[in-house]
This record gives sequence, C-alpha cells and structure tokens, in this order.
Amino acid sequence: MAVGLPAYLVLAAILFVIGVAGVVTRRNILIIFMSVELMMNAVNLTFVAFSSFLRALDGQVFVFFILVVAAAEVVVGLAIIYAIFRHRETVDVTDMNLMKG
Amino acid sequence: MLGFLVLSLGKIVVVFGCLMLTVAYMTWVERKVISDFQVRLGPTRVGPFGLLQPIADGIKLFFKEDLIPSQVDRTIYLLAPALSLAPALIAFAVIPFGDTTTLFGLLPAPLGMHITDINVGVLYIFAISSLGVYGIVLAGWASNSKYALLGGLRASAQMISYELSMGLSIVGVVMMAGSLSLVDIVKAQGELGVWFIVPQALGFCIFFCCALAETNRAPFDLPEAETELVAGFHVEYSSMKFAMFFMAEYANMITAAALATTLFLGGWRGPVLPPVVWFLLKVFAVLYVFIWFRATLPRFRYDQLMAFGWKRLLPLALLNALVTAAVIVGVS
Amino acid sequence: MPDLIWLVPGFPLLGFLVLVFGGRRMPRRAAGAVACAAAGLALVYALGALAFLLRQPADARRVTVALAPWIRAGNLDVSWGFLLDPLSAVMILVVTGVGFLIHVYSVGYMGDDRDYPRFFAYLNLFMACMLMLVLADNYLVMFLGWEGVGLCSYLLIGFWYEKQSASDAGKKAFIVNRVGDAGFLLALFLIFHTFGSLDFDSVFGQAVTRLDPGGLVAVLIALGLFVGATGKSAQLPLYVWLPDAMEGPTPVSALIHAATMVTAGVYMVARSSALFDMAPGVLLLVAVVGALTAVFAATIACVQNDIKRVVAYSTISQLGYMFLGCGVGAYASAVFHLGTHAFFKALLFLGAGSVIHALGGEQDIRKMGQLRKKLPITRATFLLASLANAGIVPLAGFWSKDEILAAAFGGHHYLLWALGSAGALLTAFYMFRLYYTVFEGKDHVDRHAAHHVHESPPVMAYPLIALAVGACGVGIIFGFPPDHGLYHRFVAPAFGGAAVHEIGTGTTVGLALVATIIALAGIALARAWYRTGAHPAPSRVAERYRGLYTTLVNKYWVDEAYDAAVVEPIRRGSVRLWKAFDEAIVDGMVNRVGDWVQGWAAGLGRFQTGSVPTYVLSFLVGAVAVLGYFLLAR
Amino acid sequence: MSGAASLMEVALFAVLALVAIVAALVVITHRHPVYSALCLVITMLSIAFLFLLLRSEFLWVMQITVYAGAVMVLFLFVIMLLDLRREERPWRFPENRLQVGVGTLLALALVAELIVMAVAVRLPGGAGGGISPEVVAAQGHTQLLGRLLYTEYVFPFEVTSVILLVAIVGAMVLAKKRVE
Repeated sequence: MAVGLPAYLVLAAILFVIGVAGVVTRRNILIIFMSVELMMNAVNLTFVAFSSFLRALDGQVFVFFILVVAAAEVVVGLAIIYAIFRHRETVDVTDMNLMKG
Repeated sequence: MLGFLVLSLGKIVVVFGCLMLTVAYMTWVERKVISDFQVRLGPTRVGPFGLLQPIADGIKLFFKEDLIPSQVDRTIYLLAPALSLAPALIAFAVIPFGDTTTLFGLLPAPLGMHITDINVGVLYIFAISSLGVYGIVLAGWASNSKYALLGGLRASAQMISYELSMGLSIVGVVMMAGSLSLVDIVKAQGELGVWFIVPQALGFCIFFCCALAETNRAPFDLPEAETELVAGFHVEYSSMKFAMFFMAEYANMITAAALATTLFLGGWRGPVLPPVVWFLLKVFAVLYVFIWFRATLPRFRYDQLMAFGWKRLLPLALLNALVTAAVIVGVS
Repeated sequence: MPDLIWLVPGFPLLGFLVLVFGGRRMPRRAAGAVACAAAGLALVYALGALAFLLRQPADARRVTVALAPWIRAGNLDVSWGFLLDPLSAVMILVVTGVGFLIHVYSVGYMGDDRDYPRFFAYLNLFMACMLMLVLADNYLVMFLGWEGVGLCSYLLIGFWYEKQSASDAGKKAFIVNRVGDAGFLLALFLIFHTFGSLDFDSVFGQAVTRLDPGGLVAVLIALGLFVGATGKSAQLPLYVWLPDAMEGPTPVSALIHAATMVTAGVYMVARSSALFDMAPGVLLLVAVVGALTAVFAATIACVQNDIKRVVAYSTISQLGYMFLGCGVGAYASAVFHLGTHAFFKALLFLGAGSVIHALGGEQDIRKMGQLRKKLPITRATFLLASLANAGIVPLAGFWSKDEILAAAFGGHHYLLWALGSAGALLTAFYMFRLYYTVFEGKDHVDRHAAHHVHESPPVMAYPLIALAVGACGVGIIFGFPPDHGLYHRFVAPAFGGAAVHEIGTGTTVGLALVATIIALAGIALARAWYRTGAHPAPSRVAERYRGLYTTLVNKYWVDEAYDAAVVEPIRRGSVRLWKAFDEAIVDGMVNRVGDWVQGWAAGLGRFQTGSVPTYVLSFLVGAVAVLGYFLLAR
Repeated sequence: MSGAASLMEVALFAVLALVAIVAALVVITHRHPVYSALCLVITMLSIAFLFLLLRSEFLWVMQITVYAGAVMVLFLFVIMLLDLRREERPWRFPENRLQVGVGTLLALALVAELIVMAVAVRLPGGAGGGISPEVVAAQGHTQLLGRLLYTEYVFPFEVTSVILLVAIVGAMVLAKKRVE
C-alpha cells in the first residue's frame, strides 16, 4: 500500500491528543464526552491500521467490540448527563463537584 | 485507470439524471393517482395530461423569493436541505438496474448495469440512509421554531426506531442469499428460481411498513402532519431549499422501492422484456402501492406509531430472522 | 420395602415443612390433622418395616439402605444411609407408636394455645430427627439426629418463651447437653481416627481386630460415648436439666423427656455394644452410674410435691435401670425396659397432664386429692401405669425391670442388684404416694377451681386408654418367659448373642418373688401413710430426719453446687476477660486501627477535589510521564 | 499496483487526514455544541473512509452506521433536549486559564511522544497473519470477520450483547421521570 503504517499512526496520535486536549480544556460535559469519543475513534484507527498491515483480522474484531461498547457507553453516559442536568440545570463540569472528599 | 474513471463518471451522470427525472415525475404520478382515487382529474392544464406540471412547479420554486427567517442558525439552516438530499442520492450507487451490457456493442467489454458492486451493499444503503436523519433534525433545530423542532425530533425518532426493524427484516434475505452484495442477492434469486418475497413474505411486509415510516409517508407522516405541526421540520423553508426536501423525500421513496425490488422482487429479472424495463416496472409497482397507502389509510397517533414499531414490527422481524435461520440450518 | 424406609422420618419431616411454611395460613384443625397424619403414616411404615423384617430369616434381618452421598473429603466418606435391623425396628415402633398417640393427645391438650401450628411443627421435626437418629447406619447421621432432637427439646421446653423459667430451662437443657455432646463428638473423632470410617458396619466389624480389650483407645471411645449418653439420658452427673425440662408442655414431657429422646443414650450404648464390650471397665462404670442414678433419683422423687417433677425423677431413675442393664451386658433387656417404660411413663405424664388440664394448670399435689370420682378414666389409667412402674406382675414394668435385676444378679453384681432392689422399693413408694395424694386422700382442691374440674375430652382420653393397654400388655405378650419371649427372640441376634449370664429358672422365679414383695411393701407403706391424707407418719419422719429430708427436698443441692463450682467461676472469668482482654486489647486495637485509617483518609481526602478537570489533568500528567519513561528506557 | 492508483491513494489519505484533523480541532474549540457535534461527525466519516482505504469494508459501513448514524444523532438529540446555546469563551474564566494552559502544554508533550513512538514502529516481516488484501477480496471481508467473531471471539461477542442489554436498561432507569 502506498501509505505506510506510521502515517496512520501519526494521524491517530494527533486525533487522540486533540481529544485529550478537549477533555482537559473544555468545561461543557457534552464536549468532553465527544472528545472521549474522538479518542476512541483514534484508537480504532490504530487498531484497523495495525490489523491491515499485520494481515490479521483480530484487530478489526476489537474495533467491532469497541463500536458496540461505545454505543452502550454513549447511551448510558448521555442518560447520566440528562439526569444531572435535570437536577442541577448545568452541563458545566466545574459545577459537578459533589464528590469532593 | 482513466477508462474506469470515465465509465464510472458516465454511469453516475446517467443514474443521477434518470433519478432526478423520476423524482420530478413522481410528483405528477402521485397527484394523478391520488386524484383518480378521489374521483377528480388532477393536473390537466400544463401540457397534455398535465405532463409539464412538474417542470412548471420547478420553475416556480426556483424563482420564488428565498426567505431566510431572522432568528435561524444560518449555516446549519442552509446546510440542512443538502444534507437531506445527498444521502438519498448516494444510496442509489449500489442498486443494480440490470445485468451486464455492452451498450449495443459500443463498449469493448460487458459492463455491469450498476454504479458499483460492493461486498457490503445492503449495509451501505442502511448506513447512508441513517445519515438522512441529520438533514431533518438539523433543519428542525436550525429553524428556531417550535413546529419545526417538534417535527424534526419526531422524524428522527421515527426513523431511528424503524431503521432497526428494517435492518432486521432483511436478515432473512441476506441469510438466504449468503451475501450482502445486491448483485449477488439478485443472482441468488435467479438461482433459487423464485423471488424472495415468496419465502420471505413476512420479511417483505415488515420491510414495506418500515420503508413507509422511513420515508415519512402516510400513514406514518407525523413529522409533516399538517393538522398539528403546520408542515413539520421544513415549515420555515421556502423556494429551492423547500424543493430539495421534497426531492429528498421522493428520492428516498424511489430508493426504498428499488431496494424492495432488488431484495424481494427478483431485481431486474423477468422474461421477454429487457431487464431495465422489468426493473422500472417493478419499482413503479411498489411506488404505486406507496401512493395507494397514502390515499387509503388514516394517520397513526404518535404513541401508536412508536408502539407499532417497537412492540410489533421488531419482535416480528426477530421471529422472522429466527425461523429463517432455523429452516436454513435444518435444510443444510 | 426397605428402599422406602426413608419415608419413616420423611413423613414427619414433610409435616414439619408444611406446618412451618403453611401452618399459620391453615385452619387450626388442619394443622393438628397434618401433624397427626404425618406421625400416623410414619407408624404405618414402621409397622411395614417390622413386617418386612419378620418375613426374613432370623439371621438376615439387617438391611442397609444408602440414599445418597453426603460428605466426601479425603478418606471421610459419609452417606445418607439407613439401617433397619431388629434394634432399630423396635425403636422406630416405640417412637412412632407412642409418638402418634401423643400427637393425638396434644390436639386436645394444646387446643387453646395460640401457637398451635408451631407446636406441631416442632413435634413433627422432633419425630423426624428421632427417627433419623435410630435409623442411621453411621455415627454422623446418628449425631445429626442426636443434635436435632436436642434442638427440638430446647425449642419445646422453651415453647412458652414468654415465661422466664421456661426459656431458662430450655437453655439449661441445651447447655448441659453440650457437655455430653462434647464427649460424644470426641468419641466420634477417635472412632474415625481408629477405624477410618463412621459406618456402623465397618466400625463394629473391625472392633474386635482393631481394639485391645480394655486398652486405652477402647476405654476412651466407650467413655466418650457414655458421657454423651449421660447428657442425653439424664444420668449422674448430668441429669440436672431433666427436672427443669418439665417447664415445657406436658405432651412434650411425655414424648421427649420420658418416652423417646432421653432413651436415645440407652439406644446409643446398646447400638455401640460392640465397642463397649471392648472396654469392660467402662461397662462396669455404666452399670454403677445407672444403679446409683436409679436410687439417687428415686430418693428425691419421694419428697417432691410437683406432680410432673415426681414423674420426671422417676424417669431419671428408670433410665438408670436401663443403663444398669447395659452395664451388666443385658442390652436386649435394657432396650426392652426402654420400650415398656415408654408406654407407662408416657401414660403417667399424659395422666398427669390430664390432671393438670382438669385443674386449670395446677401442678402441686398438695392442692389435689379425691380426684378419682371426677376423673375416672385418668385415675384408672394412672393407677395401671403406677402399678406398671412399680413392677407389679403382670404389668409391663415388672418383666423388663426384673430381667435387668436378674441379669445383674446373674452377673454376680450383688451390690448393684441390691441397689436396684432398693430403688424398686422407693419406686413403688413414691409412685403410690403420688397416686394416693392425687386421687384419694383429702380434697385440697381450690374452691374456685373445683367447679371446673372435668374429665378430659375423648381426643385426650383415647390415647390414655391405648397407652394403658400397652402398659398392661407389652410386658407379658413380648416378654414372657423372661429372656426367651417373642421380643428376645426377635432382638437378640442384633447383639450378636452377647453374653447374658444364664441363671436357673428357680433363681429367676425367686428373684421375681423378692422383687414383687419389695414392690408390694413399698405400695403398702405408701397406702398406710397417704391413703387417708391424714396420717401423721410422713411429717414425723420428716421431723425426725430433718437433715436428710431437707437434703432431699433440695435435691442434694446439686444445682447449687454446679452453680458454685462451674457456672460462677466461668461467669467471673468471663467478666474479667471481657474487661481486661476484649475491651482493652481487642477493642483497643480495632479503635487504634480505625483512628489511624481515619487520620490518613482525612489527609488523602484533600486530593479528592470532586472536580473532573483536575482528575483528568493528573491523569494526563501520568500518561505523559509513563510514555516518557518508556521512550527514555528504550 | 499502478502508480496512478498509488498517487490516488496518497492524495485521498492526505485529504481525509486533513479533514479529520481540522474537524477535530473545531470539535474542541467551537463554542457551539451543535457545531462541535457536526464536526465530530465529519471526523468520524473521514475515519470511516480511512478504514475503506485500509480495505476494511465492513468496519467502514459500521463506523458510519454506529458512530455517524446513531451515536452522534443521540448527541444532537441531547443537545437539543437540553437546549444548549453558544457558550462563553473558556479563557474568560481566570480559574480556567491555568487548566487550559497546562492542558495544552501536556497535550503537546503527549503528541510529541506518540509521534516519536509511531515513527519508530517496525513491523515483523513475512506474511503476518496471512490475511492479505487478495484473500480479503476473494473471500469477502464481512465473511472473514464474521467467521472470526463467531468462532474465536464468540464469548466476548455474547458478553457484548449482555453489555448492550445492561445499557438499555440503565439508560431507561436513568432517563425515566421519577413518578412522585
């Protein structure tokens, strides 16, 4: 293939870190959640890239599982966000500090 | 390489052109058929039998003043109609209209009468049609109007719900054909000697109900229920953008009909007449039923619609898949 | 048929389950009916088992039924197994027969109690455990039944748990039994260690080869088993719980504390005869303890004024006779006495219960008298039971007791025979002291209670009559001629022809005559002193031997001695441990650890800001650091 | 493979990568959640087409269906449900400034480390797992993946279905209005 593995990995790394930056810098919990999804997509990309270059499909099976689990996670996560919003009228994570020790 | 590009481009242009023409004339067909049902004449003035009516309509919409309400989210408001129409057109890429052709000897090698044949054709159509929701939901939201928002939410909830049953309803077909490629599915029906509608009658019924709901057609046209929501998600749209939503709906209808034809009615197969003609005949037959339903059935209530989708169709589709699988395992 | 033997304990167990889970939801009559039906069906199956055994040739009357494996660990292999042989057949007949009659009696006696279903549930559970005990084919299943009956005894003694004395008596019975059970358990460990098995078949089969006669192991095993037996069967020195157990309802006293459970010790010793025969010294100890208990309890019975306590001490005394029989090697006779005693002692208790019922709960014999007119059936059956207990020809007690005494005599244990005979004199005396005081003598019945005095209803009277027939009949039908009657021919093979000292017919008749004379003398003395209820002799004798009398009335101060010697030191030691060890060291340690953790937690809690961005940031620092480490380490 | 096809592939990769990165940057910087969500859809679609470039047809459609078609629609739903609007710029808040600064710095460090690692990756030689593009083309990507899923990974597969069930129930319980 014309494009090598490192290219995919670097792209995945960049996307992953953009996700990380989103999680760290944003205060809107929905954006943070989206950034997490972005990170997961980046990881999926590395999985598929490795799988393709190693000529073994197992990595893609993992991506399949990640897809399913991500869907489940989003459903529950958004339900939690909705529940929090109903109680506290906010999506700002700095306001969600009830677990303070 | 270049030849491949040229051929593909050529096929795309031909299919796109035919599709747009069909979309335009579907409006005429629908008006005529409905007027027949209601014992009136329908469009007669523009051209013979009103045949030029769609063109007149198009010109009217094209030249109408393009209103953009002041409180809308401009970017998304402008983007939404395109987002709605594009998936409807893209989905057509994998539908086979006929067997191979050499175009009356013009081509050096036989050419498949489909834009492309991919391994996951059926899934591709579902993936693309699942993107159709964006146009509607964003149009509803961007319009900044409560009728539009409710219409958009209704439409997307309805589409997501029925997409599930639709996907499950064709599992039987896929299992019988042993492939997700539409070309292979048509081929499998040829080898079996009988259309899949016969062994998969239940699957077809479920598929058809879901197709009605997916395309927001009566009796599932709640997102556009005039009596409650004025016109639904596109209430704030006018002129060409409104036309695009309209075109998207008809294009979706045609896609659904073509898919039904390919999956259940043997695709382009048929005796005597050329394959393309058979294909068009079957598609229009299905479309006629679409219109027939609209003329006949009253609208569902929203909770009934959801209950019907989740509590009737989904279990039935699961049952259908289960029985098919059991029979296939039993036979082999 | 033998495959179905598990149904014998199975029916009462089923009854228990039904009553425990559904008893409160069913009508009262139904609860009683369920319990009686369970006991009755068990009786039917027990009779069936007997019929099955009788059809077999005499030397093949031994069936083992293994139902399912229970414990398999290392070389310990215990299964749910039942053993049906003449000995267990006799036992299940006694248990189901007497048990069924007492169930029926209870329907009337407990008729007004609000916890009616609970009572019958316990009673059925007791039946199931007792039957499992006697049917077990190994020591562990037997022990399970043994503990099960102990539990039921505790539950039933404390049945009226709102009453302080009843719940105390229940606890006392339970704790005293623990002492005996510890001995039993140690013996079981030693048996398993020695024989590698707990199955009767393999243990008894190897007893002769693996054990030295009179050797240390044999003595320890036999001693342990006997300690267990003294606890359960209320022998010296562990008898103290039984008199207090009379706090329970009277049918319970009749069933558990007279007819069945307390005889479990005797059964166990008889069942383990192969082991006891290997330890002659312990066997002698069994005989001595039995004889001493017989006299000891009889002396106390002579001065007690509570109708049930008199009968209770009489039970202890009679159990002593049974152990005496075991001790001199007359196991069959001991079990025979067990059977006859079950009938007449149950009858005595039920009769006493009938009197108490009639008098509205009065138990003091000094407030009775002249009841024979008002309670004719009770009086008649009670008289028969008294005669049987005193050992008058031809009633049940005579045959079995005489066999035991004859065996002691024949074994040249003349002192033991003499003690037994002295006990017989006392037995006759206290039984008729009781009878005359209650049914004749002077009428001391409370004026208010007198109006309500009535004969018991048929549901209580019929069991009395049935038991009376048994008390009269079983002795002569099964026990004549002595040592060679139907019973002996049936049971003797179970003991492998253990050496019973043969004595001549002349000697037998002579001993019987002596015993009869002794019994008649006791009765005569009681008649003279108590018939009219006005004879001055009793009080004069009490005055004369004031010290002895006080000792007897206070039951030799045994309870007080135990309190001072055992209970008080334990209590004081426990208090000291509680203050010095538990509070200071254990609690102190726990508190110190708690303080320590709390301190640390308070410190670490500062890091728990509750703010998600902070967490994520620290997470990121970690990720960068770890990745950096890997890069540098490469 | 012909040179033109190679060039085409490189060009496609470059375009898709660029689109993905730009859209991802918009996701984390745009002040309007709806735009963030839409840009995330674009990133996901780009990644989907990268999957296609890696000859993974099945995951291509799955990525579109699950992420673009379902997950992100759900996000949009929630955003609309909560009626979220344009928010203030994050660096307006003094207590947030440090967070943003340190976070960006650390993110840059992380990406540098990851890129160094990615470039250093060396694949083992030989045929690898033996599933070459030719094998995939001959037997079908979906068929191969399906076989693997239903044989070697059948247990995780079944466990995933349980996870989905739990998620359904959990979401219902969480989102349901408490009936007072």
